[in-house]
Amino acid sequence: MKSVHVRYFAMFREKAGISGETLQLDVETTSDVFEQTRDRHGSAEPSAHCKVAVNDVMANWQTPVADGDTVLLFPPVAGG
Amino acid sequence: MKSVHVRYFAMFREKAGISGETLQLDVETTSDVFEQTRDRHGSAEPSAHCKVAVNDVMANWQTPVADGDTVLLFPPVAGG
Amino acid sequence: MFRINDRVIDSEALKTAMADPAAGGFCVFEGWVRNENEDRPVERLEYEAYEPLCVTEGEAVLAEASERFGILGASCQHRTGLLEIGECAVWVGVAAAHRDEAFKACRYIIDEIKVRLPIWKKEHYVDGPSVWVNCERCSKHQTAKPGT
Amino acid sequence: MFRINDRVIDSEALKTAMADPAAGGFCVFEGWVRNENEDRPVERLEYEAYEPLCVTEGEAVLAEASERFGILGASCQHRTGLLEIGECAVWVGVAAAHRDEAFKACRYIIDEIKVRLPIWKKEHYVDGPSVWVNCERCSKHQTAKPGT
Repeated sequence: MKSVHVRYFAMFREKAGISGETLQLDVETTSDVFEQTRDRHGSAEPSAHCKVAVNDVMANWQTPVADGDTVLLFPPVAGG
Repeated sequence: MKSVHVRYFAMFREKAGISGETLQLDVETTSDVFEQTRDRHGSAEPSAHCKVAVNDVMANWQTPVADGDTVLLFPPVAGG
Repeated sequence: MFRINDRVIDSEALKTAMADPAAGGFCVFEGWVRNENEDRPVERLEYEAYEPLCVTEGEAVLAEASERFGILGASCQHRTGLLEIGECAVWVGVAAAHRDEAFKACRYIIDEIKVRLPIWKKEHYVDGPSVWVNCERCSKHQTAKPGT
Repeated sequence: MFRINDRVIDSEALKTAMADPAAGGFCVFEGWVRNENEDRPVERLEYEAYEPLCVTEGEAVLAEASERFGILGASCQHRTGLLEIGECAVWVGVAAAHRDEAFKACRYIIDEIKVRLPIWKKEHYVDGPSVWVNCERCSKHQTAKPGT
């Protein structure tokens, strides 16, 4: 088990009702974090439509997650 | 012979030393006017690189010229 | 330089900062809040952003544009918070020796900004509850799922 | 609206006049006087125009852009007379529902303006007599890709 700080943004934050939390998760990658928090961020989005960052660096869904990492879960973006 | 008002612009005006003149010319088209005033506007430019208007309407080198028309001879343009 | 904040965009100041005697062409794109989206009347927009990564990605986009198109300068500012109809949400300016690079780089920057930066847009409608708008690329998938 | 005159271009006023609540994208091109051309240092530029036909052709170009690209509005102002390095010689603005039309129409307008309107540019050099720009190089300019 790893201690992972998860942060939710925009639609994810509203569905989770919180902007972030620290969870004990059995995860290898960001993809695992996304799936295991799906009931919290409440999204039916496939991860392919979303983005992720680890410790303030843009990442992808194969990026490994270490104990103590902060994983930022970004719903589909809409800048401009 | 037709009485044709010819106007010279930019480089043509500077080479002719006048901005326009009324000439008696034996011409059918704007192309004839261009060729017959070549010694006045002094240009080695082929007409294909230049533009022409008749009575303030953009024309081409096949446009007929009537007695009393005003023919505007435009050297290669460089807007913008 | 890339900036993201809740302040009104001062396009004249942004342009003045890009003055360059070697520049012959300057291209700007501004994204304005428009009054409808997919036939629904929009009252205002709300932008949320994760600013630290917007700046990192935004600067990366500007650097890529410089490298690809050989421009003299590029600048972008994006707003956050509530915006009214007609307000400028994003400004992109590119100065270059010639117009071709200026147009291409400006288009590249706005296209990349829209799909890469962690920015989200909530539309407040005249006739119903607010909705998070999804990116253009995903919009086909999204419109099939009302209420998400 | 197309205008050509010797007054300084007020880009903010031109933009404000194009405000449209249905517009989501606004693209601008500005042509600036740059300090060199083909490796020769330029001191200033002088534009001469035959204004009546510039207006006719300029309005025709704007109407073509509207028809081809389905934009909401287009506007252009071109200067005449002496311009210093860094000054804006031509301003083109296009408002559209979406950015793709705005970019394409703006590019179309400046490209056409440059080759169709009776406008001539004289370069005053730091190191020699003034030269009408395209007159000496038109063969190249006519057949090669558009310059700035």
